[in-house]
Amino acid sequence: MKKMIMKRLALLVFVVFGVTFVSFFLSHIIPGDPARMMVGQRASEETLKQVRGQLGLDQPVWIQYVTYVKNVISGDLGTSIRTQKPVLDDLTAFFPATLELAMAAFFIALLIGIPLGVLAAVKKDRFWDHFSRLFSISGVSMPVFWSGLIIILLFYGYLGWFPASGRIDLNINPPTRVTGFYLIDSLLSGDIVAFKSSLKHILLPALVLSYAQLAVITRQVRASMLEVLGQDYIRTAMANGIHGWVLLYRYALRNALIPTVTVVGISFGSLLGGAVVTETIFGWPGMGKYVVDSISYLDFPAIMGFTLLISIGYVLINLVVDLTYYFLDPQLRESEVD
Amino acid sequence: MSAEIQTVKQIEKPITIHPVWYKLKNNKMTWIGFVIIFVIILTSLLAPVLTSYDPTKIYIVEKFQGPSGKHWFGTDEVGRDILSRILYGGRLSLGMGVLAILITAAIGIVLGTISGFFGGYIDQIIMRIMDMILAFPTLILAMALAAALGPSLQNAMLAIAIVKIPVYVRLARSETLVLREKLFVKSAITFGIHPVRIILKHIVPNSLSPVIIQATLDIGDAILMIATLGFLGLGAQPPTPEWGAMISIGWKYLLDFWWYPTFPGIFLFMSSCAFNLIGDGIRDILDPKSNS
Amino acid sequence: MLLEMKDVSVEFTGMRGSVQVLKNISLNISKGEILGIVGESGSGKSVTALSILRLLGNNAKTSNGEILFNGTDLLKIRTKEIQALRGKKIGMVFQEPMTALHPTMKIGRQLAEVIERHRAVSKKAAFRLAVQALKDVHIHDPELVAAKYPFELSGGMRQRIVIALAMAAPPDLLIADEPTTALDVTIQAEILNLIKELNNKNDTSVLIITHDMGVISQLCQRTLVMYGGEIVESGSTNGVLKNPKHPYTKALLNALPDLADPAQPLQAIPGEIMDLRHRPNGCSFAARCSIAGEYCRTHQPALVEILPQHYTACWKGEKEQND
Amino acid sequence: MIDIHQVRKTFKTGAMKIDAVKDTNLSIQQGETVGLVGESGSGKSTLGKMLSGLETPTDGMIAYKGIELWKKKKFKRLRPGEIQTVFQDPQSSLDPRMRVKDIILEPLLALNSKERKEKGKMERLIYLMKRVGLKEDHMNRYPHEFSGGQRQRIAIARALITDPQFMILDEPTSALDISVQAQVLNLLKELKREKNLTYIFISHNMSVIRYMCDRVAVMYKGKIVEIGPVQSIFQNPKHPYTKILLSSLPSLFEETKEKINFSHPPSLSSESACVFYQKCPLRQEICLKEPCYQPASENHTFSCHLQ
Amino acid sequence: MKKKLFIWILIMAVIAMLSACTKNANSNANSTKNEANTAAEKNGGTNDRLTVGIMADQGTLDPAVTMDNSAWKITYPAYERLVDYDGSSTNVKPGLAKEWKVSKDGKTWTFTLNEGHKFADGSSVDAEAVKFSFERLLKIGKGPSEVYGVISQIKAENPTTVTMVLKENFPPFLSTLAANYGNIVSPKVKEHEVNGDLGQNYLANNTMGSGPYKMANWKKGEYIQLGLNPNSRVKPAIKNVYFKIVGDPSAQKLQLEKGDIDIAEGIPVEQLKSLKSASNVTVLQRPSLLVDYVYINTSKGNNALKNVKVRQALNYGIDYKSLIDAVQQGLATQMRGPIPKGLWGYDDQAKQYNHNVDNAKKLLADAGVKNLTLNLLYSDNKTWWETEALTIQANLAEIGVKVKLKKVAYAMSRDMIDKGDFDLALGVWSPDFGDPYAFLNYWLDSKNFGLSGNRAFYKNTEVDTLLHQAATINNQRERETIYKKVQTIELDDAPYILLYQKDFMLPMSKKVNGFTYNPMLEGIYNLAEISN
Repeated sequence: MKKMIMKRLALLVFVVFGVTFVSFFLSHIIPGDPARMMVGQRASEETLKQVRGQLGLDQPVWIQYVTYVKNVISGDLGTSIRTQKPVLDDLTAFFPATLELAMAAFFIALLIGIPLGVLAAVKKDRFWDHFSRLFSISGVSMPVFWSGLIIILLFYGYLGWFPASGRIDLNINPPTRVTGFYLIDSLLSGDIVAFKSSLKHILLPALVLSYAQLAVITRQVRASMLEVLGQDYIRTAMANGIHGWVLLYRYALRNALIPTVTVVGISFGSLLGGAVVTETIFGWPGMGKYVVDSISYLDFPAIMGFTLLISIGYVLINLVVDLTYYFLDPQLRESEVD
Repeated sequence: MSAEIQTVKQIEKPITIHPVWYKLKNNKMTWIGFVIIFVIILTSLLAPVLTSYDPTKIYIVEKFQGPSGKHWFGTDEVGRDILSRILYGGRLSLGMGVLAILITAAIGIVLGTISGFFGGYIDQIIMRIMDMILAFPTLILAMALAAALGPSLQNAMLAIAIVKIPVYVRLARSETLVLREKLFVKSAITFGIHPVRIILKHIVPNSLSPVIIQATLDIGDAILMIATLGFLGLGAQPPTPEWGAMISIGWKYLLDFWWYPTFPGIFLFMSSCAFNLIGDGIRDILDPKSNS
Repeated sequence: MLLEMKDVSVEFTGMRGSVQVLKNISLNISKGEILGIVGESGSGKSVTALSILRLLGNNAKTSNGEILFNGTDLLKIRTKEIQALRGKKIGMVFQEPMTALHPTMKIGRQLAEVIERHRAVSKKAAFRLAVQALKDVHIHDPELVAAKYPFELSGGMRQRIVIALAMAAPPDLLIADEPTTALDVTIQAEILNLIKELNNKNDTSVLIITHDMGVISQLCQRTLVMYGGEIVESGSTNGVLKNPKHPYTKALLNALPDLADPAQPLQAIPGEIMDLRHRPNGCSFAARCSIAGEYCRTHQPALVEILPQHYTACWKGEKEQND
Repeated sequence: MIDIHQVRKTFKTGAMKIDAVKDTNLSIQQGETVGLVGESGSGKSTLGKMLSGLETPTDGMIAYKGIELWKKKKFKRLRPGEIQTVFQDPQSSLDPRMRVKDIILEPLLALNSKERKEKGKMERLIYLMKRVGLKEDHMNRYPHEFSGGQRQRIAIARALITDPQFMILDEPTSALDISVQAQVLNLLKELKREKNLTYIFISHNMSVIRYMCDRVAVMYKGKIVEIGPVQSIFQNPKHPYTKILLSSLPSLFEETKEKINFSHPPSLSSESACVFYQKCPLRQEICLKEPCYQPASENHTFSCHLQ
Repeated sequence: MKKKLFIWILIMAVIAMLSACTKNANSNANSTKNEANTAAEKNGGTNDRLTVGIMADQGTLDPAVTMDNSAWKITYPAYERLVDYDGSSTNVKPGLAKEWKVSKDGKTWTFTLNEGHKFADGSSVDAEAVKFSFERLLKIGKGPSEVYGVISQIKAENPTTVTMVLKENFPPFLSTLAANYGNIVSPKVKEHEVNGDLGQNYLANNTMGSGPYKMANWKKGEYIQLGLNPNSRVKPAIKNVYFKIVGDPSAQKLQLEKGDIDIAEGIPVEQLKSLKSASNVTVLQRPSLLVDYVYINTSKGNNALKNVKVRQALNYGIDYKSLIDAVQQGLATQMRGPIPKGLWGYDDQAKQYNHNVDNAKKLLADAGVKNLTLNLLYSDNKTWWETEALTIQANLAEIGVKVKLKKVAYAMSRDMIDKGDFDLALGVWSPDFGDPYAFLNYWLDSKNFGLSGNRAFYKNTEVDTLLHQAATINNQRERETIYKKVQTIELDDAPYILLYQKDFMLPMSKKVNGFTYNPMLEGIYNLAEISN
C-alpha cells in the first residue's frame, strides 16, 4: 500500500512535470503577445518593453520555464494577464465551486446510475433494460445547453421552484469558508438557511451535469453486473439459498463495482472538465468559464495554473481509484502486503 | 460411416449463419441506430436533391423566419435555410467525427498493441505519455495544437485524435495483455514467427471488437468536440455549415428563435444517440462478457 | 424415496432455435444413497443436476415431467419456496472451486451468511457454527481460515469450503457436480473421502455427477450413464462397470487408457459427441455405435430392465438378452 | 537429443521468489517419449515452455542436438519448426479469426520462402489434414465450427506442417472427453511411429502417462523427485510422492486400495529440506537435508533419504 | 468492519447535526438576518437594492491597472475624479476640483479642490491624495499610464491646490481626467502594499475611493456587491448594488422578466424586440460612441489594397442598411466620417459611402483588379461579428471580391492585427475621452501602426502633419477645422470601411428610475441617482 502510494506520487511528479513542460512550450508557440494583452491596445513600445521585462518575456523560453518551475515550487503560479490577479487566488476562488458541482453531479449520477445499471442487468433485454439504455444514452447525446435551458425554463420559468443561477441567494451570506463547499460549510457552521439556499441552487445544475455522465456509469454497471451475475460463485450462493437483495447487492453488486471504479474515476475527471457549459448556463461561479476566457485571452499563467491543477487532480483521482480498488478487492490488498 | 457423414452435414448448415448476425438481427435498438445513421447519411449525401437552397447563401431579408412551408426548419440570423445547412453540415459533422475516430483508433491500436505485447520500457514510455495526455485538459491541448498549426477543421480533427488516443491505447493494450496469454499467440511464438507478424495477424484482429465498440460510442462525442472547437474558432471556419457551430451560435437565440438551435440539435442528438445505440448493440453482440 | 425425477425434459431456447438437452429423464435417490451420473460433455448430466434446484437460466424450459422431493413437485412450487429449499434441504457443490466462492467476502462470513439463512441463530452463533462447519470438513485451524479470503487458499481447501457451505444446513440431499474435476488427483481422493464421510455421518443422500469412471467406482452405489441428454444405462455401480450392457458404456470403458496395453491402440469411439441440436430419429448413439443396425438409426430404444435393477436403452442389448 | 542441465526458473511476484523449476537435469533420446507428471504447480509446464522458447530459464543449460537453445536469455532456433508444441486447450490455441487452412500453414511463415513453398503445397496440406482425421473441405472453416477433438487435430496438423523432430505435448488431451481422448492419443502414437518423432508428454493423468510414455519423470515443486522407465515406476515406485500419486488414482475395479495420504505441514522446517518434506507422511529428521538422487534400478533414480 | 464504519459515520453525522443545532442557536442573529432579508425580498418592496446582470466576472479593479471598461462599472461609482462628465454630454463638469486653470501654452494645469470629500477609510481627499494617485499610476506603468504619459510633474501646492505640468500641450487632457483612469485613490493603500506592488494586489479586489459606493462583497464568479461609502456626502437611494454574473443570455432574459435582475447587460440585440412585450421591462435606446468598422490593411495586406480605388470599391460594396438591419436589428446608424455623431468634430456634411455595386465594379475594373480574394479576420470578442462577417462576405461577393473568413481567438486576433497579418479585419472603437483626438489621431497617425490605433497601417504625410498640428492647439474651433480636413482626406483614401455607430441598448426593469446614459461612460451606471 505504502509502496503503491509512493509509486503514484512518483508518477504525479513525472506527469505534472511533463504536462507543465509540454504546455509551457506549446503555449509559447502560439501567436499572441501576453504583454500586449496586459497593457492594452494603445500602449507605447516603451511600456510594452517594461511589461515584457516584468513578465520575463524578454528572456529565452527555457529560462522562463526554469523560473516558472521555481516559482511553482515556492507556491507562486504567477499573475493572470487577463484579471491581473495572482493565478492561485483566482483558482482557489473558482475551484471549490466547480468541485462542489462536479461532486454533487457525480453523486446524483451514482445514485441514479448504479440502480439503473443493476436494473438493466437483472432485467436484461426486457423493458427496464431498454428504458435504462435509452434514458442514459439520451443523456450523453443531448447537448448540455439544451437540457440545461429546458430545465431552467421548467423549474425556474414556469414552476419557480428553483433559482436559475448562482450558488446561493444574493442576500444570504455564504457560510464561513472551511472547505469551500457551501453545502458542507453551511452545515458545519449550522446555518440552515444558507444550506437550504445552496442546496436549491446546486440541484438543477448538478442534475443537468449528471445526466450527461449517467450513461457511462449505467453502461458499466450493467456490463459488470451481467458478468458477475454469470459467475460461478453467484450460482453457488443461489444454490445455498441466498437470493433477493442480499444476492444482488452483497454478492453481485459489490464485485461488479470493482471494474466500475475505473470508469467512474475517469468520468469524474471529465465531469470536472466538462462543466464549462453547465457553469455558463447556470451562472455557476466555477472554473470552466474562467478557463475558456483565459484561453481566448492567451492568459498563459492562468492556463498553466489550470493545467497544473487538472493534471494533479488527474493523478490524485487515479490514486483514489487505486485506493478504492484496494478497499474493494482484498486480493490486491494482500498481494501488496507480502 | 454414412450415418456419421450425415450428422456432420446436419451440423454444418445452421452454423453457417454466423451468431453475430443472428444476434444483430434480434437487436432492435441497434437497428434503430443503423436506420437513423443511414437516413442521416443518405439525406446529407442527397442534400443537393432534397433542398434547393444554398447552405452558404445569405438572404438578410429572410433572417430568423420560423419553420414554414418555404423553410421547413426556418432560417438563421442571416437568412440561410437551416434545413439545407443541416443536410450539408451532416456531411461534415458525421464525416469528420468518423474520420477523427478512425485515425485515433488506428493510432491507438498500433501503440496499444506494441505497448502490451512488448511490455518493459516501451510499455512504460508509451503509457506514461498517455498518462500525460490524459492529465492534460482536453480543451487546452486542442487549443494549443490548433493554435500552433492554425485553425482549421483538419487540425481540430487532429486535436481530437490526440486527445482521444489514450483511451484506445489503454483498450488495445489491455486486450493485448489478455491475448498475449492466449495459446494461439504462444503457439505463434513457439513457431518462431516474427512479433510484428504476430501483432498484425493475431493481436490486432482479435482486439478489434472492443475498439470498434469504443469507436462507435466515441463518434457522437467527437462530433460534439468538433462543434466545441468550432465554437472557439478552432474548427470549421464560417460560413461552412457544421452542426456544432450552428448550435453554438444558435443557442443564444433559443428563447426567441427556438428553431435555430433546436433542429441542428435534434440532428446532433439523433446521430449521437444512434452511434451510441449501435455501439451498445455491438458491445452486446461482440463482447463475450455480456453474453448469457 | 427422497428424490424422484419422472420423465423430465429440458429445452434451451438459444440463438438458433430450441434444443432439447434433456429427454425424458427419470431417476430416483433414496435416503442415504449415493447415486452417480456419468457421461461426457453435452450428455446433459449437469443440466439434470441444475434442473432439480431450478438453477437453469432463463433460456431453459423444463417442458414436462415432475421432480418430486419428499413428495413435493419442485417444478410446481413458487420461486420463494424453491429458494427456501436451496441449501436447506438440497445442497449443491460445483466443479470450479476457484470461482465458486465470493471473491471479496471472508470465508467465515460466507459460511455464517448461509447458516443464518437456514437456522434460526444469532450472528455470533452463526459464526461459531461456521467455524464448526470448517472443522467438519477437516480444515485445520478453522478460525484462521474463517478470517481468510478465498484467494488465499488452495483449490482443495476451497472445495472443502464449498462442501461446508452446501452442508451447512445440513441438507437431505447433496448434489455434487464434478466436484473433483478441477483438482489434482491426490486432492481428489481426499475430497471423495470427505463426501463419503459426510454421507455416512448425516445420512445425506448424494447425487454425484462426473465424467470420471474412477470417481464413480469409488463412491457410488448406483450409477446412471447419460448420452445425448438421455439415460442409456443404469444399475448398480458394480453391474454397470463390470458388466456394461450398453455399447456406449462398453466403448467408454474400453477407451480408457487405464488398463490398456501400451503396445495396442486404444479402442476409441469413432466420431464426435452428439450435437444436441440435431437429435437423430433413432438411438442417439447409433451414429458412433459399432454394432448399430439400420433399425437403431430409425427407432428410439427405451430404457428396459435387462438384468434385475440394471436398465439399458439399446435395441441390440435387448436382442442379446432375447437371444 | 535434448539435454537439460541444472535448469532453474525463478518467478518473482512482489517480494516473493518462487522456484518453479529447480536444478533439473533431464536428457531425452531420439525417438523416446518422456512423460512429465506432477500436480498443478509442480513445474512440468514451465519446463515445457523453456523448451519451446516461451519462458527464459533463470539458470542452467538446455541443449537440442548438442546446441544450446538459450543463449544470453535469447532463444536460438536451430531451424524454425524443428521443435513444435501442442497445448492443452484447443479452445484457445487456435486463432478464432483465422481459417483452418491458414492456421495449419501458419508455422511456415517462420521458414525461408523456399521451404515455405515446398512445405506449403496444397497436396501436402490436404494429406496432413486427412492424416490427422480432418476432411479437405474443413480447410476454409473457422475454429468455432469444430468440436474440441477436431480442434486438437487441427493443432496437431499445424505442429506437423514443419516436419518437426521433437514435439512438446502439454496436456494435449486433458480438455477432451474420454472417447475423443482415446482418438487423439492413438493419433499421437501413430504419428510418432510413422515420423520417428520424439515426444515430451506433459500430463497430470497417470494412466495416460502410462499408456503413452517410455520413461516418466515425476515432478514435485519444481523438482524431479523420481525418474525411470514407466513400468518400473508404476510397479515399483520409490518416492513417497509417487506412491501417493499412484494410490490416489481411483481404480475402476478394485474396491478400495490402501490409501496413503499427505501429512500436515510440520512446525519445523528448513530452507534446504527435501521438497516434499512439508507433506511427506514418512518424513524424518534427516529429510531436513536435501536428498541426492539414488538409483533404484537401471535408469530409475529417485530423490529420497528413506529407501 | 464495514458495519462498524457505518456506525461511526452515523455517530459523526449525529454529532454534526447536534453541533449544527447548537451553533445555530448561537448564530441565530446571523441566520435571522438572512431570513429577514429573504422575507423583505419576497415582499417585493425593497427599493434600496439594484441587481445588474452582467456577462462575466471582472478582473482587477485597480484603477491604475485595469483597461477593461466592464470593470469600470464597479470602480467608477466607488471613486471620485477631479472632473466628471456632465450628465449625458461629453463635456466635463467640476468633480473633486471645483475649478481649474490652464496656462497659455497649455502645459500647466492648476486645480482647486473642494473641501470635505472623504475616502471610505475616513481620510480626506486632498492634494496629496491626488498627487499620490497619479504618481502611483505612472509608477505602476501599466496600461492607463499611457494616457497620462504626458504628465511630467505633479505638485501639491497646498491641501486644496494641485498643479500638473505636462510635457507638451495635450488638448484632450481635461477629458481624460474624467475617465476611470482619473480615479483618486486613498494613499492609505500603501498599508496594503505587498512586495512593492503599490497595493495592486489589494486594489485588484477592493476599492479605496471617495465615491458614494464601495466594494462590499465579491463572490468570485457569482456577484459583486457594492455598498454605501459611509463618508460620502451623497446619499443614494440604492444602498446595495449587485452585479450578478449570468453568462448565459437566455438565462439573463428569463431572470429579467421574472424580476430577479433589474438590468440585463447581456441580451443580444436580436432578442430585444421580444423583450419589449414584457410588461415589466423597458429597453433604453441611446446613440453611443461605439463605432464598428473594417480595417483595410493598406500596407501589409493584399497588394491590391494599396490601390485606393480598390479600397473605395470595397466601401461602395457594402449594403450598409441591410448590414445594420442584419447585425444590429436596425439599432445603429451608418457612420459619416470617422468621428461619430455626438462628439464634437462630427461633420454632418461629410461624404458617406453608399451601396453602389456598379460603381464598385467600375472602380475595381479601373484598378485592374480581377478575382480578388481577401481574408477577413475577426474573433469571438463581439457576438455580432460572425453575422457581420458573413454579411460582408455576401456583399463583397456581389462586386466580385471573394472573402475568406478567418475567425480566431481574441488574443490571437489582436496579435495578428498588431502585426498586420490580415487583409480585412473587423473592429470596434470607443473613445476614452471626449475628443476627436481619440479617433483621428489614433486611427490615422502613422506613428500608431498596429494595435495602438492605426490598424489600417495607413500612412499619409499630409494627414500626419495635420494631426500633429491639431494635437498641439488648444482652440477647439481651429482644431475642428483641421479635423474636418483630415476627415475628408480619410474618406477619399478609404483606409477603413466605416460601418455604423451602434445604439446603446439597455433592457431594464420599469422600476428602475434615474438612469442617465453618458456615451463616454458606456456600461457605467450613475448609481447615486438611480432609484428602484
